[in-house]
Amino acid sequence: MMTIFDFEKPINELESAIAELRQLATEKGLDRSREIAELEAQRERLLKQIFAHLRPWDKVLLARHPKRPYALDYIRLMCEQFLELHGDRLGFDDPAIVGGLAKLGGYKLVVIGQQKGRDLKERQKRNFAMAKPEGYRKAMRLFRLAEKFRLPVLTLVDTPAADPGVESESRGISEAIAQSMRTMFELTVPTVAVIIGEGGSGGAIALAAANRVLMLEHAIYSVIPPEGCAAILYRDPNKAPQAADALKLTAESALELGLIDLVIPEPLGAAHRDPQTTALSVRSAVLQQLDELSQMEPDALREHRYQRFRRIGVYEAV
Amino acid sequence: MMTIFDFEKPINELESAIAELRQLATEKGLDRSREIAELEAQRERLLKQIFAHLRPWDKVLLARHPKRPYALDYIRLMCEQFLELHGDRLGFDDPAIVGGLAKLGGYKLVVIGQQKGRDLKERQKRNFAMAKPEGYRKAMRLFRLAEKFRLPVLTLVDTPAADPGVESESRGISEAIAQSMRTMFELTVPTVAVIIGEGGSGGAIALAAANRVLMLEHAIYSVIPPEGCAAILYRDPNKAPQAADALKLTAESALELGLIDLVIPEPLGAAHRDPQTTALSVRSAVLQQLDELSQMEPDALREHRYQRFRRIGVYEAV
Amino acid sequence: MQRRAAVQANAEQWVQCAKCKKILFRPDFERGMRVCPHCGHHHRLRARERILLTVDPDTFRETDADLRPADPLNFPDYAEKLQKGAAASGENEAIITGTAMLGGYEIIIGAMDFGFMGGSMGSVVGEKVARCFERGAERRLPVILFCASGGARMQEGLLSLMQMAKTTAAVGKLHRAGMPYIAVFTDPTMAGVLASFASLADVILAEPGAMVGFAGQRVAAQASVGKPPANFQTAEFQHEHGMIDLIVPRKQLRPTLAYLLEMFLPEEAHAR
Amino acid sequence: MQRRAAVQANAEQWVQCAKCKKILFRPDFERGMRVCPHCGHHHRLRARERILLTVDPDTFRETDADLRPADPLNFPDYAEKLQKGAAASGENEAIITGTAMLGGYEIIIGAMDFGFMGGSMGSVVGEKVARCFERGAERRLPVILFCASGGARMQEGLLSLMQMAKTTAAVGKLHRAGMPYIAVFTDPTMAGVLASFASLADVILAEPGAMVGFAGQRVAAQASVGKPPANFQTAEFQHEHGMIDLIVPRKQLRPTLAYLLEMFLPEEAHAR
Ligand SMILES: [Zn+2]
Ligand SMILES: [Zn+2]
Repeated sequence: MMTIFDFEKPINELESAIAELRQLATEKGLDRSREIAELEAQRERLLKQIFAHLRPWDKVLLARHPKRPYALDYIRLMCEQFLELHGDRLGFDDPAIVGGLAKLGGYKLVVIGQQKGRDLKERQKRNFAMAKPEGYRKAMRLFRLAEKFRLPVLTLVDTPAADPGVESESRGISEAIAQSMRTMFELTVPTVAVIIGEGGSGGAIALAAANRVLMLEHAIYSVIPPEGCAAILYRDPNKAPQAADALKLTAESALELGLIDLVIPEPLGAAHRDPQTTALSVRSAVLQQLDELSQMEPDALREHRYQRFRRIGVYEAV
Repeated sequence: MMTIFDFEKPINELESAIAELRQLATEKGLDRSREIAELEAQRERLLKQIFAHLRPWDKVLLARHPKRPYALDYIRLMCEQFLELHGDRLGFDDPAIVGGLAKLGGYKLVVIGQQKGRDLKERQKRNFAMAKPEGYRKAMRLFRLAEKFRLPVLTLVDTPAADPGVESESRGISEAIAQSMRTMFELTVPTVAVIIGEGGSGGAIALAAANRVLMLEHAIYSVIPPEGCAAILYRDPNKAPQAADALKLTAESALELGLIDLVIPEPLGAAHRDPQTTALSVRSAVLQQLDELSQMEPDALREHRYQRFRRIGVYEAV
Repeated sequence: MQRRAAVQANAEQWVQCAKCKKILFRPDFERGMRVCPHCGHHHRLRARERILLTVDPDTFRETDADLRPADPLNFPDYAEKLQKGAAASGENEAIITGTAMLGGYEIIIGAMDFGFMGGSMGSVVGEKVARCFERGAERRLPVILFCASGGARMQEGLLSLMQMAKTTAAVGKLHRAGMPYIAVFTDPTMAGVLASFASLADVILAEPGAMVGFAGQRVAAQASVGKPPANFQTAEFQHEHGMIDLIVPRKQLRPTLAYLLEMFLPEEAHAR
Repeated sequence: MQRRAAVQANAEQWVQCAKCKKILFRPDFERGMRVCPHCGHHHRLRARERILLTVDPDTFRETDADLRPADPLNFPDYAEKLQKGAAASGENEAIITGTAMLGGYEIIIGAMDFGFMGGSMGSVVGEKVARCFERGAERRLPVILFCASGGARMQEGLLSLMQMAKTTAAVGKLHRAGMPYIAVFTDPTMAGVLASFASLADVILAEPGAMVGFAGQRVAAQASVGKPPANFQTAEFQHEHGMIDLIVPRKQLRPTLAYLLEMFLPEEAHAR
């Protein structure tokens, strides 16, 4: 499946033309390097032009892009080693959340991510990264493992929302989200969260109560999906683009509001055009956070995390 | 439903005769007090005679007697006040285990019991006191509540076994039993367990990892049901009485082996002939344990409990 | 003028039950704490009414009444909605907090008001809730919160979502201080509030028939195979599923809360 | 005499896979750690073989080999069963414990032997397991246990049941010392062992196809509505249900254990 968004169309056309020329050159042994270079320069200009003027709604589409790297892609590209662990020890193992023990730079850590599926089958298996209670309870088990063995925690957030179905409700999805945050707040090891794609409301913040919260440049983070917001605000889900504007759900806005600590730049054309480079950027950003946080004492880490969230809120006192 | 065991038959016949005489006396206004007194004396002699020579298998039948008081009966008869709390906070509430906040003597405490059903409907609802994982997880939640608020814990054990079904297996019945014991061992408040009826293997010890373990005189406590043991040992479940002998499952044997701390005597004719008196005996035994344990420091209580179980085992060193 | 007031007074003497539609005499209805004597339906209470019905007479002292919502995102229609909410509820925000006595125990108490923008949690609600827990931890007082909320307040965007984390963190402070936290779920307790501080109480009570759930009913049904059960997302459903300790009729709430305080607090905590 | 030995040697050169029934050349079979090259079936290993296949060469030092079972209940046929178990397994009890190195890390290791009375846990097994955890806590060493057991040992009555509590308590000691505990479920890991120390490991690995469950299959089926799934009470079933971290083929066990030790232990713990 290929999904080409409106604003990506001209770029994709150029990319097709370049690919054709390259193939032609290889097949016929002709030198088309000048034409190729020209088209590539054109592509570069076009990308810059388009990506300089992305609206929030474009970011929503990019964050949901079916070719965007997912949690396990980042883990594979960033970590030297990774061993996935399974199960909430309460009867379930939720494939929408993956977690395990990884080596990253000089660090040994617990990595937990929300995992979307690439093809239809995997997408269904992963429930579109909409975690059930057992997903958060698996995460909690791994948080406690991290605490016991003094391992820093990295979470990779990418979910449209927590699973809202009857089954999840019956097993306490709300409680699971709340307990997951609570467990993160109790940790005395360094914790870093990276919003890599969709930071979808409660389902996202359940894994993002960290000492440092980073966002990829084209990721989004929102209290409600723009479609849902539009349905309430304009009684019209098609007005999601306007809602996306109103919600201030981009990394830029979140940084301005002081709600995240760092925006990790993506390669020109967004993460899916160059997962490798993106992963390296995430890696070095995470390592820098870990270097800083590792200087802090266990109790100070917990208090730092408390204060980080405690001060959030805008109100007046009369 | 009336269940009269072989050894109870002559007593029950006498009791019927006494009741008939009483009714006759009331209806016709005749004085039958001498005959009644004589029959009652006879009943008393017979009870003494029979109950002086109970075999282990008789105790099994008494422990399972359908008129035997159950956990909620004891709670009602023993406690000044009781508020039942519900749920494991993980999606389930198991009626086979009840628990809540009670006042007993001068104490405020958490009481947890395995609850059988009196009639068919309640028996099914309570699953014959065979707890599922969620039952033990509810107990664990209440253990943690007790720890937080420094409340002593009383458990009333009465189960043929933990639920062995597919559903329980799929939600981790083994893990739940192990974690329940583990949680009890972590507590730093006084804990007292009373085996009030059937102490059925893992399902029982899951709630009996306490500082003091008491048993009612006619309760049983066994690693395997005698029927199961007979099936293995004699390839014949009907030889359960022999197996009951071999297993040493009576309160007397458990005390001799040093595995329990106290046998609480039952009224002549067993608990079901006088629940009120039995409950008062349990009450005063429990209060005495609490008085003693309350003298100990929190850490000492945990270590005392550890050592209590640590020393159990009979082996040789060559 | 006088005549018009009389007519109004007359009309206001009668009220219709929202469930069984029976006509009730308002003074009786109010005396019965807005529980329908016919069908038992628990009608919603104003936050302030709730507190006054719960605490010992004349003991409630409001705290943080000076906090007012801002409009940090300049969100469409938010300013207007705030005004309407204030007019409808008579309050400045969706929660009232303070200190009071209950059964002779000093407590921190908060009650949410569904009439103010659906009891939604924005920065002010988050701040007031967090302060309740912090104050409880500092002063070693128990916290009792009556929840009534549709969830996070969309109009404050990500700031609202963050209040879930902020209030959750604050629960941890109270917990480490060893102080009790009791939540009462009233109609409705949903979404961002249920998925944060509300679900983390030591003991959770709920009023009969209260809506309690994560997503909206429509979303839940769409996301599920098969039909939701008839009592889906009610307090009764959540109770069956182990998420609520007890369903307590309004009349028994006060004695139940008093018993819990007595169980969890040392004797010294009781006022002489 | 010589001739007879030769015939025996010949017969012993071949072995039949318990699952696919193919005939296998014994030296290959042993080199392949008793995993059938055709169907992948993991045949049971003796406790001592297991340890030697797992730890760094020549590093295993057995502990508590002097403990011997008693017959405290004078239980019918127990003495005889103990003799048979010893003959069948070549061991004195159903578990072997000791210290060793694994991937350069000093560890406490134990392995149960199903050949000795079905790997059942009586006083000696309970004592040796508890000592593993206590020793790990004291000496600050990780504990690795290979489970293989039908459950508690009926022949020691209530004393056996108490070993569940005793070993569970000892896990707590190791946990509070911050030391890792890794369990490996091998065929079979059942009942009283699964419902005590086995399920409490920080990380739980299992061999493919191992039977893992609480009650016997027959009991479970009787107690249930509907038919158990085809893989009921296998390692794979428990993995699906979140009770086992990873199913690890025998060949990959050693590197997986070494990686876990590296992750959980400080660098100083690695032998130079
Ligand atoms: Zn009504
Ligand atoms: Zn084979």
